[in-house]
Amino acid sequence: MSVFLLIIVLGVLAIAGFVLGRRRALSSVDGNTRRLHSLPGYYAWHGAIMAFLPAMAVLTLWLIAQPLVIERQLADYFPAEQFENDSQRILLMADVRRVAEGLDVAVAAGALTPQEAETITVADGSVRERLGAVGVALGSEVTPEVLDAAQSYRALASTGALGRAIVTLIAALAGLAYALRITHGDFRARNRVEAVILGVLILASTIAILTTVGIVMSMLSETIRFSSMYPFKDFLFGLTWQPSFQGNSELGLLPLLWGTLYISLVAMIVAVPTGLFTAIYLAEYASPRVRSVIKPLIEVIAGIPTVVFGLFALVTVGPFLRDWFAVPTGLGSSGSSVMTAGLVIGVLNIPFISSLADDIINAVPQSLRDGSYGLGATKSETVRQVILPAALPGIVGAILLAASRAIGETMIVTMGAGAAAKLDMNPFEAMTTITVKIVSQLTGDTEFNSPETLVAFALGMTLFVITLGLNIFALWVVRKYREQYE
Amino acid sequence: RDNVQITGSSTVLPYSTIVAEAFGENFDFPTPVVEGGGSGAGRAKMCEGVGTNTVDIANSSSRISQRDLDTCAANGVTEVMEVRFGYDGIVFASDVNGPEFAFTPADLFNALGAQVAKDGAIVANPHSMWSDFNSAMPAQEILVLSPGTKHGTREVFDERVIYEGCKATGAYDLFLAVAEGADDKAKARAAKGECTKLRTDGRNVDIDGDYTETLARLEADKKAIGVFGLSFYQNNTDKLRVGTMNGVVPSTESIAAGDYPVSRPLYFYVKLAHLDVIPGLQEYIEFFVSDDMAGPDGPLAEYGLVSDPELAATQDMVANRTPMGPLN
Amino acid sequence: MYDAPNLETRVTQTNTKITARGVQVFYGEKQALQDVNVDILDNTVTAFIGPSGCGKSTFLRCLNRMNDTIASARVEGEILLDGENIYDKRVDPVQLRAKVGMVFQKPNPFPKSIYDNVAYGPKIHGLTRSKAELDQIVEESLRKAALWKEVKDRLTEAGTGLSGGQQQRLCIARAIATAPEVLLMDEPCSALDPIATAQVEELIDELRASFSVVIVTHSMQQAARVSQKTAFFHLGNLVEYGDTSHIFTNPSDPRTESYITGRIG
Amino acid sequence: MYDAPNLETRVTQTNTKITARGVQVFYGEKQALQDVNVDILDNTVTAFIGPSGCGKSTFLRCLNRMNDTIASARVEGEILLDGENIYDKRVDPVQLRAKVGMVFQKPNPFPKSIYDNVAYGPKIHGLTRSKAELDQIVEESLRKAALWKEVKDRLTEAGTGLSGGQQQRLCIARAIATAPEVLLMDEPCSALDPIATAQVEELIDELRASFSVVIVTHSMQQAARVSQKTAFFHLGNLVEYGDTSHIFTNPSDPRTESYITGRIG
Amino acid sequence: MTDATSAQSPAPAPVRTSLLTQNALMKKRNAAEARFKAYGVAAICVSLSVLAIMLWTIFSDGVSAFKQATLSFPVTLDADALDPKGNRDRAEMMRVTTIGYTKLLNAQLLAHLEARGISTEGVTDKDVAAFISRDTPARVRDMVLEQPALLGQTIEVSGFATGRIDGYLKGRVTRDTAERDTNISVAQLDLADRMQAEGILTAKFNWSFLTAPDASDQRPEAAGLGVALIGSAYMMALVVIMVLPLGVAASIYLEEFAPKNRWTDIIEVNISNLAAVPSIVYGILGLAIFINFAKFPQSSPLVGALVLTLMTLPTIIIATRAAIRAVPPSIRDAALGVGASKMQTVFHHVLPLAAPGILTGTILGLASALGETAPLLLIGMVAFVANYPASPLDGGVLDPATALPVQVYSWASRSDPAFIERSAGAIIVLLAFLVTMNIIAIILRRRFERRW
Ligand SMILES: Nc1ncnc2c1ncn2[C@@H]1O[C@H](COP(=O)(O)OP(=O)(O)OP(=O)(O)O)[C@@H](O)[C@H]1O
Ligand SMILES: Nc1ncnc2c1ncn2[C@@H]1O[C@H](COP(=O)(O)OP(=O)(O)OP(=O)(O)O)[C@@H](O)[C@H]1O
Ligand SMILES: [Mg+2]
Ligand SMILES: [Mg+2]
Ligand SMILES: O=P([O-])([O-])[O-]
Repeated sequence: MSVFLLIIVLGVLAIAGFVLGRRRALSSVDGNTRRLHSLPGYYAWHGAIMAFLPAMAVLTLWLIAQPLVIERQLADYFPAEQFENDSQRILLMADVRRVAEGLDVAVAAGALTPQEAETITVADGSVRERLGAVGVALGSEVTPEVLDAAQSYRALASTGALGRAIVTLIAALAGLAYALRITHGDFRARNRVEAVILGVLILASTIAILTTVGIVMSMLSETIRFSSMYPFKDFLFGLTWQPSFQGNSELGLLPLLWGTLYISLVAMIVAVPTGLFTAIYLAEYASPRVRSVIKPLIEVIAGIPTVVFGLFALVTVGPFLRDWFAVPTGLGSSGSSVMTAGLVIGVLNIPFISSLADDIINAVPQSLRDGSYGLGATKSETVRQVILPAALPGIVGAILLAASRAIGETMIVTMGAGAAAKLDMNPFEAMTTITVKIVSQLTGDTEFNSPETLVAFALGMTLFVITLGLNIFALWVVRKYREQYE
Repeated sequence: RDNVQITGSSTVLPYSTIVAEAFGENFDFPTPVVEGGGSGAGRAKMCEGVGTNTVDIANSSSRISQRDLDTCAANGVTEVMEVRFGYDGIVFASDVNGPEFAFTPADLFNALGAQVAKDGAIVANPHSMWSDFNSAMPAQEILVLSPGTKHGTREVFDERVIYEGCKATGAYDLFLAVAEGADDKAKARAAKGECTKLRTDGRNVDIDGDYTETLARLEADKKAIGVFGLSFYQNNTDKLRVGTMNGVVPSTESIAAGDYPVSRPLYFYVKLAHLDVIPGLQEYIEFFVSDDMAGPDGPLAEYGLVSDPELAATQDMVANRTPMGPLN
Repeated sequence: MYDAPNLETRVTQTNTKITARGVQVFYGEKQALQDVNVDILDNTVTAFIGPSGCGKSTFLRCLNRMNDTIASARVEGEILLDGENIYDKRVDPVQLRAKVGMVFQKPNPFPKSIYDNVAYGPKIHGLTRSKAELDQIVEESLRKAALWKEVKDRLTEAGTGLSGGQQQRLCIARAIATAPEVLLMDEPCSALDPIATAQVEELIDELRASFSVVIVTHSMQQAARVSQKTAFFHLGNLVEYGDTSHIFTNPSDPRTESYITGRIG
Repeated sequence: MYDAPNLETRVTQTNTKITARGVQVFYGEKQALQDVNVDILDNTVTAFIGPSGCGKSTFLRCLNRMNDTIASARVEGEILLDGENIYDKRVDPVQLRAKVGMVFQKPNPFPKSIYDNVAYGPKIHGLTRSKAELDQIVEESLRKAALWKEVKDRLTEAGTGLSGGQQQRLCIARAIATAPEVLLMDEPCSALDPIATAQVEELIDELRASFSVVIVTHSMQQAARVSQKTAFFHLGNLVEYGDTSHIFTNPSDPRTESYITGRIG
Repeated sequence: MTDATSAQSPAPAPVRTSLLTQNALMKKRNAAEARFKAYGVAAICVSLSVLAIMLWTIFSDGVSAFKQATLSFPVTLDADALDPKGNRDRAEMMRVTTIGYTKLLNAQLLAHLEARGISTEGVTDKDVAAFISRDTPARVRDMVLEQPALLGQTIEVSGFATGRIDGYLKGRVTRDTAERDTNISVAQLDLADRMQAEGILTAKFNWSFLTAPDASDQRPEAAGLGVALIGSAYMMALVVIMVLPLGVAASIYLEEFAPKNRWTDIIEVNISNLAAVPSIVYGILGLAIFINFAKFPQSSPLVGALVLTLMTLPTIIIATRAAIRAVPPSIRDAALGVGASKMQTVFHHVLPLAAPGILTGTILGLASALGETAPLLLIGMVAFVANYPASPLDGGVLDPATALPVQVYSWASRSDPAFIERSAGAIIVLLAFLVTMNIIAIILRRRFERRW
């Protein structure tokens, strides 16, 4: 039975559990729901969960364990020293699995009869070619050991599949039977179901952790590789960023970091007041109709692709700032600048602050506003002194989100601020950010195994650590100043 | 998987899509999927291994390196075919309403080098006008939009223009004189490194994006000189005025004839292990290098590809599935 | 301790402070108040009594335009404060509310420290020039609201962490700290024990010397004890308004009488 | 209408329903209750009296573990319901709260319709099998809480749009709709007029027939009227507990006496 | 006995002032109020005017993408040329490539012009042929292969005109630019005028812009958003299905159930930090996990959706947590007090009240997911894909596809200016897609919004 089919069967059993659990609970109290500990629906769900979850767990375990067990069994086909070596074993097993799967495909496609697949040997002509004909790519010609191992693998796998189906079904039926046995009026079905839901909730929140682990893992090894090619100290404290094709690049982080912080700062100076004032106006001053029109409109800004904003920065904002501010004040003549990118990113981030903050402000209970108005406070005083402090944690969250987007923005910076890595105080100078360089180093033309490319991972890691620090700081601020209403 | 998957250079991308599209129309195979993303990234993807969840072809605007080949081999990609199918010209162009420019490598080096030779000494680049160092050039402020350091184009730009210009102005010799290094080779390398350092005072702007960005920047700042691919220029002749290099106007003909110096070969790399596995792969590469496509009158040439004079040899190689030998 | 109704009318001055003429209030379609006419005097405590849901709070909220904050509420008619129509376009509700303070039915302390809760009003009205002065106002207000003893050691703790009755007194302290001319109190003693109630009543009496106080209460005794004028509301109507002594001893409307004697609710 | 204290003890059965032993409650560092020992009887109305801030609500919230929801609150000691420790690890607070219902000091209706407010409890406890049954429970509960007449035409309107006293009665209706075994009422009549109060008191008396009721009140008369047992709290201590008639006529602790006669607060 | 007695009598009654006059402080406060409100209006004006500018630019650049110049002329399908063997065998007919069809069409157009008496003065035959899109021969070829019976007949062929002629009809190409443009001549434009006058060349609404797949650099006129629309629709549907339950579940756990300790602090900081991870890094992650480890196919909407889900998750979690936190505790007390379990309290009361915030997070998160290109770069979705993915039931989510922003991005970087127009057109479609997607959320959000 294929895994897919097995899961469908489990689904059917779960439905059975649902119906039977409910029926059993009701009959145990002669239909008098008041005598049930929990609502009948909970008994139903309990039945479904018990039929499905344990069996699913068994299935998952089996799916993980089976390859390991089979691998152990195949040790005889290969020389011990080859098999002991981890990386060689992995390659060998990959080969074996590919050939075995190839044989399966060939049988399914009718290119081989099942008997042929079991008995075929290298002597019967190129296995690679025959499998290639049915669309299975093999890197090289199949060796006799691999072929034998693959055939043995197939045999073991089919036995395994049978065992898997039997064990899983037994688990499902046992779960179902258990659920029905313990189902009676006093059984705390709700607590059980809620415990499962809680488990699901916990699982969901570990996704975030797993994502982080994934990100760190996928960048760490390359970062380490980078540090073996380029002194990490020079990377962290270097003042010049000048990669080149000939090698001997200078890959100093600081100019990029400075650009990142500077541009984000400008962006936040634009986005935070604008976003907050927008939110305040919408939540406190605007009529519901105005609000229900303007809020979605502003949210459209968040959906405009950043390329468009990038072009806007490049074609409109850049020259405008250059001709009206930079040149008259003698601050430079660069069309692309920190200011340009910062302004445009700021605008792009307005909806993130305005919409989220608006919701939070709206959630502050009316009684607090009444309390303040009743004392003769103006709306603005109420907002500043009562509502904003009460809404602080949410607002900080919104600001952090906007800041995060500013730090992570690529397109606008490339077009608006240029690609020049520079350490400069002048906001009308072209600069660039870490994110831009991550993208450009990753997608360029140089070979992958060079420090010029790998530095992208080191940049990613460093950015990760830096933003972590910023976030810890923000959490501390919120803890210190939050005001919990009611 | 029943479609061919191609990834790699954004320079080769348009050629690749033109071929893929025609291939899809004229054959019963599905149209290949072609990705951009850069030559280096493309080769890295190709070298990830063999199997249907890896790509079949990597486009590249520069030649593969031994290091990449080693990675390939380590991942089981032992047989790779290198197909050179033409050349890409690189042109220098300014706003169509601006003055004419006639460049030499020396001019560009004088305009862009971080340090240049002046009166027999190395000085930090003092030039702010093109006419500062060459009175034949327009009295216009220097501003060059050069390709970003991660682009293949930059390498050609460095090698064929800046480095040549560095030699021509005598700056190279001056650099060599003060260069540090264990032996002559190291010294030469150091001097070359000095040559290709470009000024960072804003007169040289690296463009990390594509040619459209360069064009948009040029329209935002009309005094700029942009570096473009020949095909891009040919599609935008109404906005750009191309400069000559050593007196030669860039065109497919002048590049094919070897008169215009700034060009580079374009390649794609085929994973031979996939040839009989992925339906249509063999047909696709044969179609690509056929005269109907890559020939001098084919659509690729029409789009701006400089056809490879040795195309016939390439066609043979593709038909024979000759893997590439070790790099020399 | 349960005094008999205080019949002595200690009204020292009988200037009309607030005049309501033909006040009608609608919540959406529903009419909550019908044609209320009343004169609230200066230096007087006026009690609003009536069964739950009859419109006492609604009318109270009209007097300082707190109904403006309820989207569905609509007020018609005229309310004059010192002869000026408070629903006039030119009137700034903020200034109005500074003059007409309010203690709400449900205690609603700000999620700030106890000190900041009380200091909030004086600060925004610029009543003090120094921190010391502010401290003094805060202490005095808390004392008057009979809360000082309980909170003097925890002024920096959150006002929301107080008990129900403490919160109510905090809100009273907060309201008197701004020294309004009229103080509207919606059941200020509902969560208070008898002693605290007595203290607040004493406070109200004291405030009367300079201000006008309107108090909503369900306790007939309290109305009798503290007020000089009483208004009886019933089903959105102001049924009867007059001297407290008169209303409690000799109501002219049969509904008033039945309410006072406990027959309608 | 103001009955004299009802001294007749109508206790029909004197099983202990709730036993508290050595209960101490801390809010963070601050101790709010010290060593409270009390037995609350079945089929009895127990009144908690005491000055504002003395810990009545705090103790009440211990009885159905509502203190669990306050992060800073920590409860020590033992509380037994029908002989089972409710702070036992194995006890499900949800089940406990279904048995021990609560009316909070500040009315907190759900921002849902009036009907849904009342129907919520019966729904989650599966008390009804049909919509008609549910309708009946809702109507009955609202009737008992003396709110039916006022809201019967607006059951689908939001519970938050009611007047203060109506909200309070709505919360009472909500609590009795789930038919708890013990009902904890924190000042249920504070915002009610005398008639509504009387109705609620009648309800309490009715409930006593089958349940145990604990009521916090500031009105000595109310305590005397409705309760059979009274507990007097002062500064976090349970000072005295005994028959209502006894406490009000012959308190043994001097503090109780001073409170009842209005001398300490 | 009381506090009150110990206090002095209240401050002397202040001078009674009229409500209609304002004292200095009040004036100042009202000025501050007016200023504050003005800031709000100004802030909104800034946002709205930026939006207006952006929309105006997008629309003025892009609406023309929905129109397309079309050439219609009769074509006699020469059986000898198109089926040299004459046996109507498909395999044999396939040997005539589009190049053969191109020649045929070119000749027939010239013949038609002559027949209609339209002068081709100053224009070479090749220049006339340049009017016909390279897409037309391919279509005619497909038609013939499907219905060999057409051979020998004369049919009316209606196909795209090439990009520059199209541009001329829309005003993008003018005689001015044509003079400098090596790809088109003024004489060709004159011919276009004549053909337009004769009705051979017309501008029509361009449905194929929405339905056709992408086309190569040489035929901007044929490029459409079909594959990208399907790809985006698949991805967004999957993202919504995955990210909403995940995000809300995680937020509920963290906000309502998780013990407040160092560990949950770490998770909280970590989630905010994930929001700051550049989107391309999610691409790296997706490549490593979903393609290299889990062996999902390249360029597939499923992988795209998984990556975008991970990328959007922090936004949703942050918004949801903030919204949950804003629900007053008294509501929870009320529910717990009638014997609801914590789970019931959360699902029956807290979540509905937090719904507006959750929906806002969803709107913002999906908006950025919909417009994101960088992470798709690394998983192979920034590509040229000319075949439609299958329906979801046939595993279409595993077929290669692109997405709307990818099309915007890749068209914007092509050399033919006609693609720039298409790129702007694609942005319009993307925005329309976004608005459609948001409308549901916005309506729901309005339904849940209330104050208490
Ligand atoms: N959440 C809290 N955090 C800190 N302290 C609290 C909290 N809740 C109550 N307290 C304090 O605990 C003490 C007892 O409060 P409790 O609410 O039990 O009083 P009470 O007897 O109900 O008073 P009242 O009659 O005014 O409602 C008070 O001093 C109060 O300030
Ligand atoms: N926001 C509102 N929306 C709709 N109706 C309301 C609102 N507030 C009050 N009402 C209704 O208006 C009527 C009068 O309410 P009001 O609050 O003035 O009563 P009250 O006299 O203060 O009663 P209580 O003594 O119970 O506080 C009631 O029927 C009430 O349900
Ligand atoms: Mg009221
Ligand atoms: Mg209390
Ligand atoms: O994309 P390129 O590798 O050709 O620069």
